[in-house]
Amino acid sequence: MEISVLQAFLIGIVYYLGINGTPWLTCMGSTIIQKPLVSGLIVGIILGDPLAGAIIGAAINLPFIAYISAGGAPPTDPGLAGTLGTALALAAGVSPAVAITIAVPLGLLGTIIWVVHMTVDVFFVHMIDKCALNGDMKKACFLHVVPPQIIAFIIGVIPVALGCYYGAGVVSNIIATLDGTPLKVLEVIGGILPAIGIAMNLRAISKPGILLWFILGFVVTVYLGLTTMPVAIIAGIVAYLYTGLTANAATVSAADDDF
Amino acid sequence: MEISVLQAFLIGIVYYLGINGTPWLTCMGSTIIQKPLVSGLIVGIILGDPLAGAIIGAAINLPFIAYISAGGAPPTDPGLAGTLGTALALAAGVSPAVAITIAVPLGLLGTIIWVVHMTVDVFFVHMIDKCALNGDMKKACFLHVVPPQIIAFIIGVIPVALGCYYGAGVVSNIIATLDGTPLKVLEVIGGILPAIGIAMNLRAISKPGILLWFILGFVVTVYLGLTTMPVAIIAGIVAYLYTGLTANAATVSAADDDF
Amino acid sequence: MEISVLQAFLIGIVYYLGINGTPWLTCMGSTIIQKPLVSGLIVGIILGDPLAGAIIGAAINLPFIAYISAGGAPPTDPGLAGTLGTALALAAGVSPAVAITIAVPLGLLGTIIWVVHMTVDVFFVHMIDKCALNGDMKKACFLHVVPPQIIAFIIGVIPVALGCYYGAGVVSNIIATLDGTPLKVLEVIGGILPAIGIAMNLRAISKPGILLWFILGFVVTVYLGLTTMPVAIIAGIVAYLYTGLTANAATVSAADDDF
Amino acid sequence: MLPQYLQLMMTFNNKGENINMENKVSLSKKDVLSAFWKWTFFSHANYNYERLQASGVLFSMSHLPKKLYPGDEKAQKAFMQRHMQFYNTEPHFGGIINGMVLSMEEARANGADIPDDAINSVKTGLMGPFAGIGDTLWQGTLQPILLAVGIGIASAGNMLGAAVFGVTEAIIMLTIAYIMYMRGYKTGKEGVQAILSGGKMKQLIAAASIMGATVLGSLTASYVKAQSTMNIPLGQAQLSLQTDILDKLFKGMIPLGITLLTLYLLKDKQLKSTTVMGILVIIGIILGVTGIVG
Amino acid sequence: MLPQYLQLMMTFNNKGENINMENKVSLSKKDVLSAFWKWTFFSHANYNYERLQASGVLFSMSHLPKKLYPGDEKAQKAFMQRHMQFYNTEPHFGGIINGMVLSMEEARANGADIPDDAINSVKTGLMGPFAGIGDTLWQGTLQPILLAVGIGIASAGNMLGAAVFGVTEAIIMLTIAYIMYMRGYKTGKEGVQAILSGGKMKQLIAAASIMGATVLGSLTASYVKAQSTMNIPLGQAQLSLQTDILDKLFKGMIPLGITLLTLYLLKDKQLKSTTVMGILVIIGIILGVTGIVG
Amino acid sequence: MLPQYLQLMMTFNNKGENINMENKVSLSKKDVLSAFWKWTFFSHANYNYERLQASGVLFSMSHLPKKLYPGDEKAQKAFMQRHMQFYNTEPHFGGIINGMVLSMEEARANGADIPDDAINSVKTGLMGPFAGIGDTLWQGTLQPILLAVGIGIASAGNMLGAAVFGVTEAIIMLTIAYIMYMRGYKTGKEGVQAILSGGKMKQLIAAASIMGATVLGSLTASYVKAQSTMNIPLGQAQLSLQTDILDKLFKGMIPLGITLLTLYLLKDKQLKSTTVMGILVIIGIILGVTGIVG
Ligand SMILES: OC[C@H]1O[C@H](O)[C@@H](O)[C@@H](O)[C@@H]1O
Ligand SMILES: OC[C@H]1O[C@H](O)[C@@H](O)[C@@H](O)[C@@H]1O
Ligand SMILES: OC[C@H]1O[C@H](O)[C@@H](O)[C@@H](O)[C@@H]1O
Repeated sequence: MEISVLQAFLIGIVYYLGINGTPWLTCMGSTIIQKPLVSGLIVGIILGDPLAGAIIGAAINLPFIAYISAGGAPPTDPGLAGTLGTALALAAGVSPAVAITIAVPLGLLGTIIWVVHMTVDVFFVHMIDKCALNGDMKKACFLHVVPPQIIAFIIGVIPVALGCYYGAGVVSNIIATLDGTPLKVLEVIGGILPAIGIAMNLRAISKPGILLWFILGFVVTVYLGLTTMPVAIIAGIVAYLYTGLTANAATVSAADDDF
Repeated sequence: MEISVLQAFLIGIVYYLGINGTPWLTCMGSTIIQKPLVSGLIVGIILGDPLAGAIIGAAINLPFIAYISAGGAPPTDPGLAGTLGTALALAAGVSPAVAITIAVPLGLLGTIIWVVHMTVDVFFVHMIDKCALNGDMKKACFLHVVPPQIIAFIIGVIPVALGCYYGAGVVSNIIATLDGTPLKVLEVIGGILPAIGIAMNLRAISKPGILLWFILGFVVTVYLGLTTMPVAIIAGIVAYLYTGLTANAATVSAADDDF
Repeated sequence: MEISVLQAFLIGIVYYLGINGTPWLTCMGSTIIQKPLVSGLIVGIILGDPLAGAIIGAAINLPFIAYISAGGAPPTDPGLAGTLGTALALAAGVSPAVAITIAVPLGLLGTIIWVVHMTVDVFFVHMIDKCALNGDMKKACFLHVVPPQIIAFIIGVIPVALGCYYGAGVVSNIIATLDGTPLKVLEVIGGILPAIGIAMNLRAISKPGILLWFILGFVVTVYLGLTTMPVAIIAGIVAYLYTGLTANAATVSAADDDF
Repeated sequence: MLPQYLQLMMTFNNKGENINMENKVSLSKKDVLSAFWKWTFFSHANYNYERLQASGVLFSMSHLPKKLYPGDEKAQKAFMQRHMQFYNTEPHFGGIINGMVLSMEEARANGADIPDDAINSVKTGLMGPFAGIGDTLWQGTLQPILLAVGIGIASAGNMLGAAVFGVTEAIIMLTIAYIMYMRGYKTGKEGVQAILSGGKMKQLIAAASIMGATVLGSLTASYVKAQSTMNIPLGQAQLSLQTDILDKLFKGMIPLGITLLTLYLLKDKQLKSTTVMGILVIIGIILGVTGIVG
Repeated sequence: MLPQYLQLMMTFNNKGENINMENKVSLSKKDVLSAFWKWTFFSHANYNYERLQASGVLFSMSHLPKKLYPGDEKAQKAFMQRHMQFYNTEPHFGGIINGMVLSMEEARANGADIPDDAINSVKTGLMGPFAGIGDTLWQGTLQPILLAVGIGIASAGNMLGAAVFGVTEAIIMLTIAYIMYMRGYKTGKEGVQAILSGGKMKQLIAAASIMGATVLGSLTASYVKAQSTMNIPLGQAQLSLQTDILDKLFKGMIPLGITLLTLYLLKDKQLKSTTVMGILVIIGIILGVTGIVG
Repeated sequence: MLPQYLQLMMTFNNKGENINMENKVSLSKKDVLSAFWKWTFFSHANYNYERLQASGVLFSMSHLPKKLYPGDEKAQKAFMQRHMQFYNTEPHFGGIINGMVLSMEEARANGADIPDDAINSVKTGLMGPFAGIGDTLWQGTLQPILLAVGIGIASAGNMLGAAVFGVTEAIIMLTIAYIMYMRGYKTGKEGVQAILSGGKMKQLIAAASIMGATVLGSLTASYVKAQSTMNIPLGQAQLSLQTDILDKLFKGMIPLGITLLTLYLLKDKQLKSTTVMGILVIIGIILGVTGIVG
């Protein structure tokens, strides 16, 4: 089977719909399309063989069944495996089992696209900051939706469309080019950028001594190997008791002033 | 060797004495008789061959040497293995090693008897609650000792006597009948009933905010995998320091009122 | 090759220099000489074959490359392996690989010497305590340096010199004699003596209630398996917050007194 | 308002101190011994899933109300209700708590200001640790050793093996039980006086309440058991309801949830505890039959 | 001086209570629904490494400033800046927080004394827990089950598999999202009034700040990642920079260090966040190229 | 009564602040250098199980008492006793503590109100962390690397291997030691002034005491060692005294018990420390010979 330019482009759009996070029902909507079970069927429809697409998509979805994206940190991306993987498998006319072996390694390219996307969007956030200073809500709304989606569209559609059109070879070339140091550096940067968000938030709730609680939360999490849930519960209780004591003293002193 | 009705009944009583928790030196006295080392000898005496009973009882006791009953949650019950097991082994005239393989599975029936016993006794507790409301101490004492022991006697003596008289077949039938869902449900109920006791106690020491400490104790125990001992030590120290701070504030305010 | 009395004595001194902790650049200086890489070369020079010494010393040093002495608790001692080991290997004319198998077991004797040394020095500390009572600084300085070093010299030089002169046989005899109960008792005593130092320090910072924090630190360390670092951080933060609350109350009461 | 309350308590306490130890009614040696023996013989007579040794505690002190509050029926009833609380400890070592409670009741009857909380907290706070200590020392240590000796003798064909085990254990454990109980009674007596005269009563009660509640939380984790063994099949793989879902949300949420529900029914909904037990039994049946728990 | 400050706050608060709930401007049902849908549709439209869902929060409430502060440009700008803070939660379950924030903004515009801190702290303190709850229940539980069903159907050659999965998940998750958001809005509304009239506002803000900061510390451990994979070769053996050196010094020192450095640059050095981002990018390049981290 | 005490301290402190920094006696550069070298050369000269580097600390400052308290014999003696406390750190990195102590002693001699507690707590609180940092960076990191290089050279038959290792390590470590010590002295100097003028001294002393005591508790767990290796044979099985019995009762009860006993003997029984050492030696012999510990 051969894939036409139009078909390749449409499959690229299916991929974009799976990673755009908008405007159809946010990450839920998009993560439905992102699943190979769904995108496989759609790719099958585009390529004229819905049933084959559904079967191959289901097969490719199997290793991604327990996929979780938490805190914006994705393990290998099922979206690419479901679109490009299904397309290449259908084109090659292979069995579902072989389709899996073709599709899974493609996940890595998905990670690259994701990292680029989340890094570029940082600029729009800063532009929205400026809008907030000027009170320009219209522009803020525009910046929130349009430019990030154009970016997502471009970096989502192009590689997938190219991959469909030129076949598996091109894809592995892209991965090979970026792989190694460039990708690693991207990941390192992606790993430390959340520090800005956290620091800005800390600055926002900053009171004398609040940093101590921050470090406490960090040390306890790291050294006792706790997850956020028990830390949040314990912190909530301790915070309530501690502020009760402070308030206690304050009430007393407030009462004093009545004399 | 054949076991007479009287002998079977007496062996049943030996079993009862091992689980009654009273009136001979509480669980200590009864757990002495409960040990196959001891009950084996007594069963031997009843069946007319004390020495054989002692030897077989000692053998059966071996796998139970590290048996601990903590918090009323018994692992398989050595009492049944020691009485019924010794009796069946003596009757069949088998070697001590074979006696062990006969006796150990019987422990499961013991667990059932224990669960029933501890569940039924709940009713007497509620009846004693009523006595407490009316100040009727005499009846409370009666209810504490007599009815629970009648129950224990019945559910203790009967199965063991029947087992002795009709042989191993009957025992496995009883286990098979109760096993599966009925036993599981009993265990589930037994697992959640202590919540009442704990909740009643919490209600008793209830002050504003005390629930927070309760949850803290729970979370810390569960997430840090601690036992009660270190939690108690840490809680004691923290409670002392915390109330010191509260008292501090209180003293200050008390002093204020002297003006 | 034969080792003369003088050579044996000099090699003993090399060993002493590696464990004396003074006066050349404290444990750093001495631990440089203590390394088989270094002491092997020096032993080689003493025995007239520096190159062979250097090569054998380097080989013997390999298994000690990750050696850490923390809190005065040494794993097997590289010093003895480097001096006596190199000497015996050179005398026997063996290959570097064989030298390692000769040298490593010697480490145990080094542990004995270390334990004796650290135990005996306790007496000098007590003598310096007396000087502190009398304000006699001169004697305190003398006691800090001279007598401990004489001891270290004696228990360091003699066994190594004897070992070099009489060969490997004597060394294993010494180990065999001390080994077993005497060594174990020394170790037990060494294990509990730091309690004095800690207790004296606790007595020094003693305030009402301070013992609770001490026990808290102990329990937390033992039960949560923490190292000193996180305990120190957490303790620092909690102490600051806790004393903030106390001070709070105090400030309030101080303010009261202004009325 | 808390400070005012505490101050009020303090004056209240002063009154207690004045009356302090006129010892209108003191327990005789025989009273104490009788309580000890009744505890040691009958602690487990009515052992049950809901309150474990509660009625054993009451039974052991059944002669006290009449003696301590002659003619005062209300106080006698209050005494009875006070000692029907959940209680569970290792009876021999934990007897020290019973001894302390005995002396606290004595002091209270003589006018000392010891609220229910104080007594409850002493019981709750200490029962867990002493259960741990006792079980370890007795069932985990002494008993295996004595059993090993006894089994050795019996296996060799000597009928004395059982006696060696039984008699030795009985003597040792009774001695320990006696010493612990009396020590508890004595400590309690001295402690109560020291505490009252020091005026630190309030803090100690508050601290004991906090410690007690925290330990109860810890005990909930050990005593209330409801683990799901359900597996959700996923193609070849399986998803465990307990470890893959519930534990990730909040470990122990079922036991804690059930305990908090029970507290809510008892305290806020003011249901009778028999009713609550009925509800729990139904919940247990549902959880067990559906296979969610078990 | 702290007490004085708190007292000052208290009088300030009293003023708030007097004005309390004249409800000059209240949000219509349509306003709330619009915020809900904009949140649910567009939370991730501009998802990024620096502030994650920040602009999604602002976008979802883009119709509020004009409505709540008609004519008051300063307040409108403040509103916009207030909601550009770092925010990240699981959007469906975490919508309860957005709902609460909506009602707090409403109350604030009506004169209630709700400082920025209070709103910030509610968001910060709750986003982590709800991310954990939501991810576990949805992606970790519901989704695998529905996927398993759908894959089963599709593998058997039935094209409906995808639809079964997709439609069921969409319905369930939208329902959950709606309930959570509305519940949050309602709770917030009631909560705010209860809190304000109780005069406990101060303590709750302080407590939420502490909880928020602690949770942020915990989140730093999960979100800021910088592990060294460098190995120092030692003859045959190897020394891992991360586990053998850094972890022994202080676990997580690189992420914590970088976060504290970032805070220092932003707060003490007053650098613009773009500048700080540039610095972090350079640090990232250096760490990545040298291979220290990665 | 605590508040009164603190207030008293506060007036006391004010006096300190007034006298503050007249700097009657200040340490010369030579004094500081001399202390540094004596510390770096002789810290381990009398290294022992009881107080480890205690006399090394005193020795390093042996020239101070006469200089700081000329003619005041009582103060000189107090100084000597003050610095015979248990001390153990990694000497090069931990020198920063010694430097801080030097400046605190200087400030104290000039009238600053720095009680023994403050100095003790600084030493106790920091020695552990710096031992950890230092051992890891030096013995765990730098040294293996340098050794690997040196061994490589020497194995190839080049005698310079030892020199390359030794000289490089000596230069690096001396540099570090110098920088740390001087940094500590400077920080201490600035810190002390800042603290005194801020009037926060009291809280800091109290906090340092608490931190110090907690860290001492933690150190007890690492330094005081008494593990039982005894096994009680039970037929075929074995019962480990340590893991099966003692650890279940209370982990680390022997070391903690011995330490508390020692404290009791020293503080409550007022025994001389030599006597206490004798007692500990006897205990050690008994534990070791019977095989209970070892
Ligand atoms: O972890 C919370 C949240 O983080 C990001 O927003 C995404 O990864 C979501 O899928 C996830 O639910
Ligand atoms: O755990 C304390 C205690 O609990 C129950 O009462 C029984 O299992 C006893 O054997 C045990 O000592
Ligand atoms: O652990 C700190 C310190 O303890 C002792 O002084 C010695 O073992 C040193 O080598 C070590 O650096």
